[in-house]
Amino acid sequence: MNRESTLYKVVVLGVVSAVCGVLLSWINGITAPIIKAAAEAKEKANLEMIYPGAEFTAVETYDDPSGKITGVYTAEGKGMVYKAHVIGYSSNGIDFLVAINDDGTFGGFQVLSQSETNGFGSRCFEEDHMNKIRAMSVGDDVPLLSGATITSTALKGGIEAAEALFAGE
Amino acid sequence: MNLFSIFIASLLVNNVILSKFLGMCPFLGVSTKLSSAIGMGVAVIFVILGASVVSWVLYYYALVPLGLEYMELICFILLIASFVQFVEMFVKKTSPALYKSLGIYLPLITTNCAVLFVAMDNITQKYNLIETAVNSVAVAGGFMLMLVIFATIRERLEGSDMPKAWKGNPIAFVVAAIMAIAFSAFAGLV
Amino acid sequence: MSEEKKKKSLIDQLIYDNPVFGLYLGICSCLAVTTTITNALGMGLAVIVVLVLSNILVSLVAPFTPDEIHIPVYIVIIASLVTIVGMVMQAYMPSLYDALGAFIDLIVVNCIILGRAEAFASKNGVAASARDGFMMGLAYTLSVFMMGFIRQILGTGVLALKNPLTDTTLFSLRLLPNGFDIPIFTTPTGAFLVFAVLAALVTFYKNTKDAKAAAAEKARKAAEAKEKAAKAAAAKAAAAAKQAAAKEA
Amino acid sequence: MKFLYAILIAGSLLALNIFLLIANKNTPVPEGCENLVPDCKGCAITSCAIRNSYTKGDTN
Repeated sequence: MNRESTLYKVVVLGVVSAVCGVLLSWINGITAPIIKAAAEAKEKANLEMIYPGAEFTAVETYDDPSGKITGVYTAEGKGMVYKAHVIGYSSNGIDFLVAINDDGTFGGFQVLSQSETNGFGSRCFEEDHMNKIRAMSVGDDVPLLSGATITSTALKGGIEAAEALFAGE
Repeated sequence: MNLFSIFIASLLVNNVILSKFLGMCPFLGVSTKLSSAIGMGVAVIFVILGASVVSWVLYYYALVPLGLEYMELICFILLIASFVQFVEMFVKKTSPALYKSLGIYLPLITTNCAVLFVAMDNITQKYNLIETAVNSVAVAGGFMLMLVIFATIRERLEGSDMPKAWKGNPIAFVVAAIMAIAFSAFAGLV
Repeated sequence: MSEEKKKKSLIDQLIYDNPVFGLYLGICSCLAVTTTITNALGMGLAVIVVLVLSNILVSLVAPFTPDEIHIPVYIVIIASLVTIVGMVMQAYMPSLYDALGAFIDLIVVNCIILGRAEAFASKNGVAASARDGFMMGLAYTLSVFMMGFIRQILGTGVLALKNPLTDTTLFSLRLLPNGFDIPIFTTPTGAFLVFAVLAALVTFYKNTKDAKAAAAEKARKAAEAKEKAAKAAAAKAAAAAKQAAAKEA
Repeated sequence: MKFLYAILIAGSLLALNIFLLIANKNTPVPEGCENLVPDCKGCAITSCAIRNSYTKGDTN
């Protein structure tokens, strides 16, 4: 079976793809659970920040026309938590959690990741502006921040999408 | 995100070369003459569009049902290589003129970082098929736009005198830095 | 190549034919992930691991693969190695994996890996390929670390190294006073500028080295020419002396 | 069990790539463009080793 015959090539091809397939599945078998566990733990830690000690169940189906909501969780007896991703000034976008209590008032507001320009966009994530949002309730308009219009309007979009979902419940 | 904002975002705001640094190899090598820049640009548009759409279909109809998401990288790189081979063969067969202006750049595209990035970015952004096509064309358009702009600048650059150490690619990076400043004006557009 | 030229000194291998600033290989990832030295070292480590393993595997597989199909086979080997490194990193170093993002997967198209596999590993033994892979990986890591070092100090004023496994800050040094950091160095513009300066420095080092080698070469050739001329003159003198003796006799 | 599908997909894509690689190498270059190398100074940079092996493959 000389080296250039097609049969030899098929054998080499078979061996290489077999080894690579088996190796990958085996390694994936080991690492996948660890990755999943770490992701869930991180998610839970974020949710705990808003409603400490509450029981969270993920809501699978929700129709969100704006496409900004990336996760919805119900906290037993407390309210709903919405995870949103919006694009502000920087293209990596902003991820945040907003919680709405059953009675319509805001239960909490937590930013997970953002890379807005510091000095301008990042002013939206300082405590005083965040507290203004936390003091809101469904229906009143979201406070904007002069000098950080792009970022605050992006946040406004995300919060309104969450309110729409809450109202739609 | 509607289609138009995806298009503008990928074309100008997060341009594949200036804000994601992808496709730097062909950007440096090809962009000394305008005609070769345009030839490379069109070839890249064609390959990125085709490869991304085929990769998207393979991912959502073969890898996800079987739960083999981790095979994504191997399948995409093999798919892109095969697609480039197929396109080169097709161009060789159908039109010599097209091959003369376009075909010779095709083998270079196999190792182009931008093609693989776009194919995988469409998956991470969870685009549907139409958005994938629009995003691919926009990214490739951005790539070609940069190539053409850079070729015109670089043709003038050849004549100018500069310290020997800066000749060739180092000065190209300085020009790219200045263009990055210019393009950062688009940030926040979308 | 003469023996001396092949056994290049360590510095030459790391700087003279530096893969990133000299041959412009693998610049996509080098520009993107070097905002902090933790990312830079993480990326460098990943490239070293993939490069060494792929060189070893390629040098093992090369004798069996027919010439026509060796590229796809090498691509599959490198892609599986990169996927494995990506999975391990995502499992055990999640914060580093998020920071590097898609650039771990882009190691596959990084010209250093395939270039080295094709040019060196397929023709040499396992040990030589592994060592060569490690050297190239080290040169890449050095270049990426240099970029990260400069960009982090200028861009944020603080030099901080985080241990990716436990995500704790190993050390954090504030070098520039608070208001004096130049944030542009964390943006693409800064990346291009720092890369341009380093590439110019490497080219300058190369030019001076070549000039010195050329000068040495010229000097050696001049010495040889002088020596030949002297020998010829001596031979002519001896012939003249022999002729004179013959005339007397 | 899942790794069977993994092997199947990887193998078929690799086979596709090899088949196209060989088929592409055997299709004749249209007349008039035999020794057409992209006129770019730094093309060796763009494609690292692949470009050289292709041209080596075409010429010999």
